[in-house]
Amino acid sequence: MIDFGFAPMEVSVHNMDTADLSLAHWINLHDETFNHCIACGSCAATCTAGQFTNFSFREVCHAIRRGEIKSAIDESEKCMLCGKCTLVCPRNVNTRNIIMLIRKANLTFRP
Amino acid sequence: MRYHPFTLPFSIGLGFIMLYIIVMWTIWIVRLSRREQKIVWKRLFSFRTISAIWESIREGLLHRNIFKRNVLLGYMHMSLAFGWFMLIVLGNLEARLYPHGVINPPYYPIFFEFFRHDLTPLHEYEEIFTFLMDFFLLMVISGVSLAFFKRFRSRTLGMKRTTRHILIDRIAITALWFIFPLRLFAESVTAGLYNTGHFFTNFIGQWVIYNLPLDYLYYPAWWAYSIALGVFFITMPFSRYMHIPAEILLIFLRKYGVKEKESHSTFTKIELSACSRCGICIDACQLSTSLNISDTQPAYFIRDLRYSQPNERLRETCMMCMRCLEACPVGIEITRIRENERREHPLFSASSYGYINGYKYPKAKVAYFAGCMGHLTPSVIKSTLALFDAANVDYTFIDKNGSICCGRPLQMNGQVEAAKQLIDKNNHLIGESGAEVLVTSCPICAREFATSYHLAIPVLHHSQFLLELTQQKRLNFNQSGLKVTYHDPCELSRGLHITSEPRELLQHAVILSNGSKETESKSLCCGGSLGITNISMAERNKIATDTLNEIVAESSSYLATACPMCRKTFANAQDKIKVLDIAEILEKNLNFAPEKVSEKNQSPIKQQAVIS
Amino acid sequence: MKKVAVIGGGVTGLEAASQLAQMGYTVTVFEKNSAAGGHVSKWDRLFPNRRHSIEVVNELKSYLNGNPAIYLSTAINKVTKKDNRFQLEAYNQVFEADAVLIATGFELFPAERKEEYGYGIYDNVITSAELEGMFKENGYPVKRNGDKPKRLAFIHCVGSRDEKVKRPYCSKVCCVTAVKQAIEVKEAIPEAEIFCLYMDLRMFGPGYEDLYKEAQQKGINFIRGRLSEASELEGSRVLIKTEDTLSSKPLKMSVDMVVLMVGMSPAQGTDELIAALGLQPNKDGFVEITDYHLNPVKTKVDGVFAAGACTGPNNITDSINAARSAAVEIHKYLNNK
Amino acid sequence: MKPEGKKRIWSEYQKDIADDKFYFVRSCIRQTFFPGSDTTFLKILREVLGKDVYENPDHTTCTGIGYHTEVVPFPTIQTVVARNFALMREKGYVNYTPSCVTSFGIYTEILETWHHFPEEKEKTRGYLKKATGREFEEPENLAHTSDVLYKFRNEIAAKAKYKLINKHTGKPLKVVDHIGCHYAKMFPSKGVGGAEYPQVLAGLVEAFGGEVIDYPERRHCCGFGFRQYFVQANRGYSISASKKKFESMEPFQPDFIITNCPGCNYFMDRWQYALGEMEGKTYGQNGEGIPVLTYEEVAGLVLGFDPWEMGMQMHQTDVEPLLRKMGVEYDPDKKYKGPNGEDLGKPMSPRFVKENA
Repeated sequence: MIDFGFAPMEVSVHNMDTADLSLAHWINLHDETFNHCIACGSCAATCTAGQFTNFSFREVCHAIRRGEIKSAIDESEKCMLCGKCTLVCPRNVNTRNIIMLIRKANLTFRP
Repeated sequence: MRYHPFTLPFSIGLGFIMLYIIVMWTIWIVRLSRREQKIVWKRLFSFRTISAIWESIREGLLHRNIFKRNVLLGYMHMSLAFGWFMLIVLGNLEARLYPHGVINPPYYPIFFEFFRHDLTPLHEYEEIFTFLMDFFLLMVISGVSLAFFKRFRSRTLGMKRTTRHILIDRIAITALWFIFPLRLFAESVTAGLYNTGHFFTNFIGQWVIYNLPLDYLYYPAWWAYSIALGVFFITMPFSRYMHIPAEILLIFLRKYGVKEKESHSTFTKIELSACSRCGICIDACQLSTSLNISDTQPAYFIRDLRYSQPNERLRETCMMCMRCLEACPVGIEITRIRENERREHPLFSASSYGYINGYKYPKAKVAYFAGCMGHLTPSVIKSTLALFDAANVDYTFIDKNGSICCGRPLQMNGQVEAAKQLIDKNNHLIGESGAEVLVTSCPICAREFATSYHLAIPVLHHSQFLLELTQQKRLNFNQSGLKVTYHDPCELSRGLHITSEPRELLQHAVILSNGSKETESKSLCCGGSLGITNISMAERNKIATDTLNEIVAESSSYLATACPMCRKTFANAQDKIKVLDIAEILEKNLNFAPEKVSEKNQSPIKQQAVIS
Repeated sequence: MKKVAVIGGGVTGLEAASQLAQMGYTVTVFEKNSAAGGHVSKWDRLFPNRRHSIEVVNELKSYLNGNPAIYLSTAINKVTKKDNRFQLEAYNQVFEADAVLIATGFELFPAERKEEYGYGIYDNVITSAELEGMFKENGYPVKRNGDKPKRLAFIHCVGSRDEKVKRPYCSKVCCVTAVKQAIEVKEAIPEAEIFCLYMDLRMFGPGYEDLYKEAQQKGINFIRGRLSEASELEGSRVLIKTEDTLSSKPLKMSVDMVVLMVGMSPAQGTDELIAALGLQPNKDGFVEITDYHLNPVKTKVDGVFAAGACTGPNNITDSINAARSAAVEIHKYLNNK
Repeated sequence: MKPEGKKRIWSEYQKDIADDKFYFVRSCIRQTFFPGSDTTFLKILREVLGKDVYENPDHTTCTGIGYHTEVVPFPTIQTVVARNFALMREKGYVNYTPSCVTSFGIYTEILETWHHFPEEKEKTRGYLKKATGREFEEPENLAHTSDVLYKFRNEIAAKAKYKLINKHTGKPLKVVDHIGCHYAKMFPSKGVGGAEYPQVLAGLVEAFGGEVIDYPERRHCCGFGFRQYFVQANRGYSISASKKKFESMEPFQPDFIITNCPGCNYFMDRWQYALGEMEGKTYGQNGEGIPVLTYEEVAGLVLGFDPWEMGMQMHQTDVEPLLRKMGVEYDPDKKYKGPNGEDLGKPMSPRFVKENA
């Protein structure tokens, strides 16, 4: 191969035809509130961990819905499990349970 | 005659169970840690032993704790345990009144009625003994009847739900239930033939003699009785009835100071065996009473843990509110065991929270820590700080710009390695702040600070601190005359045993009125629990409203609580009653004494808090 | 007996006519199509409770018992006012009335104007109205080749909130319609994967938000982003591209069918109709109302009233309310004259 | 696909194209890379169609590349464009016919600007007068050279020697039409068929018997964004864009690509080689590349022109597979021979994209 000093970039697009949604389905199977999210961001705004880092529960869930399993699982570890998000979520998404499910997925789903 | 082959099933069973108990006790004791063994030896010849004996009698035979819960239920347990015990003791004594003398084979007193009819007593108290034997047999039979009745109408005995037993328990319980009716029958048949009984057995014997062919039933009756005993003994080690020997050992070890550690130990094995699956924990559990989740309570969790591994659902479906712990007649450290079991399943790594490294708390004298949940109830923070101001406390709101979680939620969910990172960081930062006392309005944090941190300074819940200020006359309140129900948060009441301070404090401003007995150490959980993740918000709300319906006295204007999470959970669940934190109620009724105000005006330097 | 002319025989026109007739006026409804009922009669079921629209239409039609009378296939070309009397011209006929209610409703946005979406070009790009037709006919959507689609995308805001096609306004009903239709497709074809591409979900009415949550529970996926372009793939599948704005990343996927949630556009001809009276459309092209708060059916011209979707996007409830409001206002006007 | 839908759209985007007296303006880069195409255009118009095409040696670049890379300011480019217009009028022509799509976009943009902001035109008038002493008038007709061939597509087809049909299978050749971004994306009404479903090349292909394939990324840029390609650090973006197109068209197995833009032609041709060398990946059939032709080359082939005379050996992606499919009579030995038979030297072969397989 010739090195021309440049190369095609990684494709930065969600391709829903190839996205691995197995984790999303698995979580939904165990907690249907996963689907109830309206992406309002209350969880991320109130997040104790979010004061110190860019952790966002909403983004983690979103990444799972787009098949970005590895980054979502890695990111989920920043959660302190404090439960503020559960108390503020307007759609009663069982946020802590979903974090626990994602952490459990770390043992089984991690690609 | 001193022998008959029908005694064999009993003798084999007894031999087996005695051997088993000796072996198990030895194994357990040998496997205790060196330190535990040391304290046991050290304390063996002390008052603790006497105390343990008394407790064994009190709880093992008389079942005082269960009596306290429900008289009929207590009687049922007592009649079986104490009644049987008395039958054994009296039987032994009685047998010694007869010519064969002091040394008897073990089966002899048990089947004494069989052997007795051709003997002449040596003693004038024979009449009393036969009476007592009949009396206690009647007692046991009444207990068995109640136990049988309980299977169908448990509510009469104060139990909404009873344990659903596994096969081995069903076999053992059936054997147990058969022992006494069979004994009664065998003794009655004998009494019918030989008039050896007293009011009970003779009475039945007379009835039997006219109705049944006694000669044919005589030996089969004794055989059946012996077999029932044998079956019971053989099944005992593998069934719930292992709790009988295990509980005795447990009581002694506990008295000597052995307890659960941060992971499962030999002591855990003893505790697991000491659970009789009586099912009292099921009714104590609000998951059962409010949500109909009645298969994850300690009776089942401990059972599965004893035999193998509880599944994930069993392990996780618990609010960790400790009501079962409070209710358990055996005093098994259920919540601790469950937490330890959760620890076996770490989900977070030990390097999750690198991002908090740069964070700092400001310098402080009296450090006020609102905690995560506290930040969701700013009115609690505002009122607390207003009270501090009124009392001229030189405080610093150390997590004003954000808390690092205390680690309790992670810990409750078994994520101990992860929690440790937060604990270490907070511990260091609080130490660095130079605080002399740490006050928090969150019982969750308070419990964690008090039990998992190694802080060199006192940790106070704000109710304790405010009470102290009030006692020092640095705070004055107007009595509003309003009636208020106080709700004990789990972590505060059962976790830290703080129940009187909030009440004493509140009474300065309001009149307390409780609508329920489920208070203080028995208080009901709000449902907001951080110890559970797998119930929905609707289910949490159901628990919250059930709790409010139970505890709020009709005359109450407010529900007072002392935990930001309880406050939020109750407030989110309903609109009927306003929920306020203690601090909020107190601030409303704050009375600035005139001299206080002038003092404040004169001296801008705040007084230093004096906390013992 | 005073006469009222109602132009338009959709829900608004029929309801207003019925109310006015009950008040004792002689009412005539002019409907340019060959049947009354307007757009609603082409719909299968209605949000939020998925009632069959035929029930609503039949009930409204049942009021037509001589008074009100209806002229079908009668398009009014011009209305003129002379001494407080109105003359309505249709073909060669002239009708007279003491008051006129404009209830000409709306037209569906012509989806082919969003060229990049490929409506009318790609086999399996259809409009929400066509999907309703499929529900009516089969109970489920069908691809052009007759198969059931297994993966569908609903595209919100087609011809709404889009200055490029001169529809800067929100059509109000498309969000909830999309959600309703998505649920219906999911029920008809349980294995179907359904995606809604939305900008905002404007679930303003009673039961609408519940419908949205029901859709979420049924596993319908919501992606926030406007369709940028669609392309046809082999097998007449459609590749759609959007930005997943919640993650600030482009997103693409292929689907079997694209449903364009076409918005409400001003009905053609209404401008010309009202021009002779000196009325102008508002900036969005709908009939201008003088007081949107206190008198939302009154126009600049005395005796001319406008109600329903000719004044702007409306749902059925709004239209019925406006129709009744118009009846009251017309009554007041005719009594004070 | 519903053809009637496309036809409806096409009917909405038809433009006026002059039918004679063309003032021809060259493309900066194409006359370097594919000089034969310009020659072919002139040959077709003059010799085959008998049209009057004037080419003024004094005309200059439009400075479009400089403008788009923000090197040339707007007043400057307006003045340069005005000069070119002035040169045309001086020679008595009114139909401006640039062969570059970027230039076509520039001219369109400037004419639109002058239409909406007449003061800009007046200022430009002043600049041009000051700089060159010239006066200018706007052209009466502005058409890209591909527009012109589109207009005469049926006349050309009538004189065709070959059709865009696979000689071996008898089926129409599958053709990817790629339209330069600046042709109609900025002003859809100025392109034949508009921006979404351009007809300009599709019309040619269909007239010549081929079949246009509609692949998902057909609207995507070829990758020659000036700011991307001209800065080496950004070239990854450039080649990524091309790769995206090739990946999208690959499943349709196109026989060749036709473009109307000098840059696109160059990039889609050369990047196939570069991608082959970088990743070992080829997009055509049998490990070959997909030949990338200009519209003049396609018209020329159809008319029976000699491919080597049209300079088709200048393509880095070999065109011979296409020639064989079409059944074009050509002499492979003359591929690298000059007009007088002199040896031009054979370039090195690419390692991955197969040649002449």
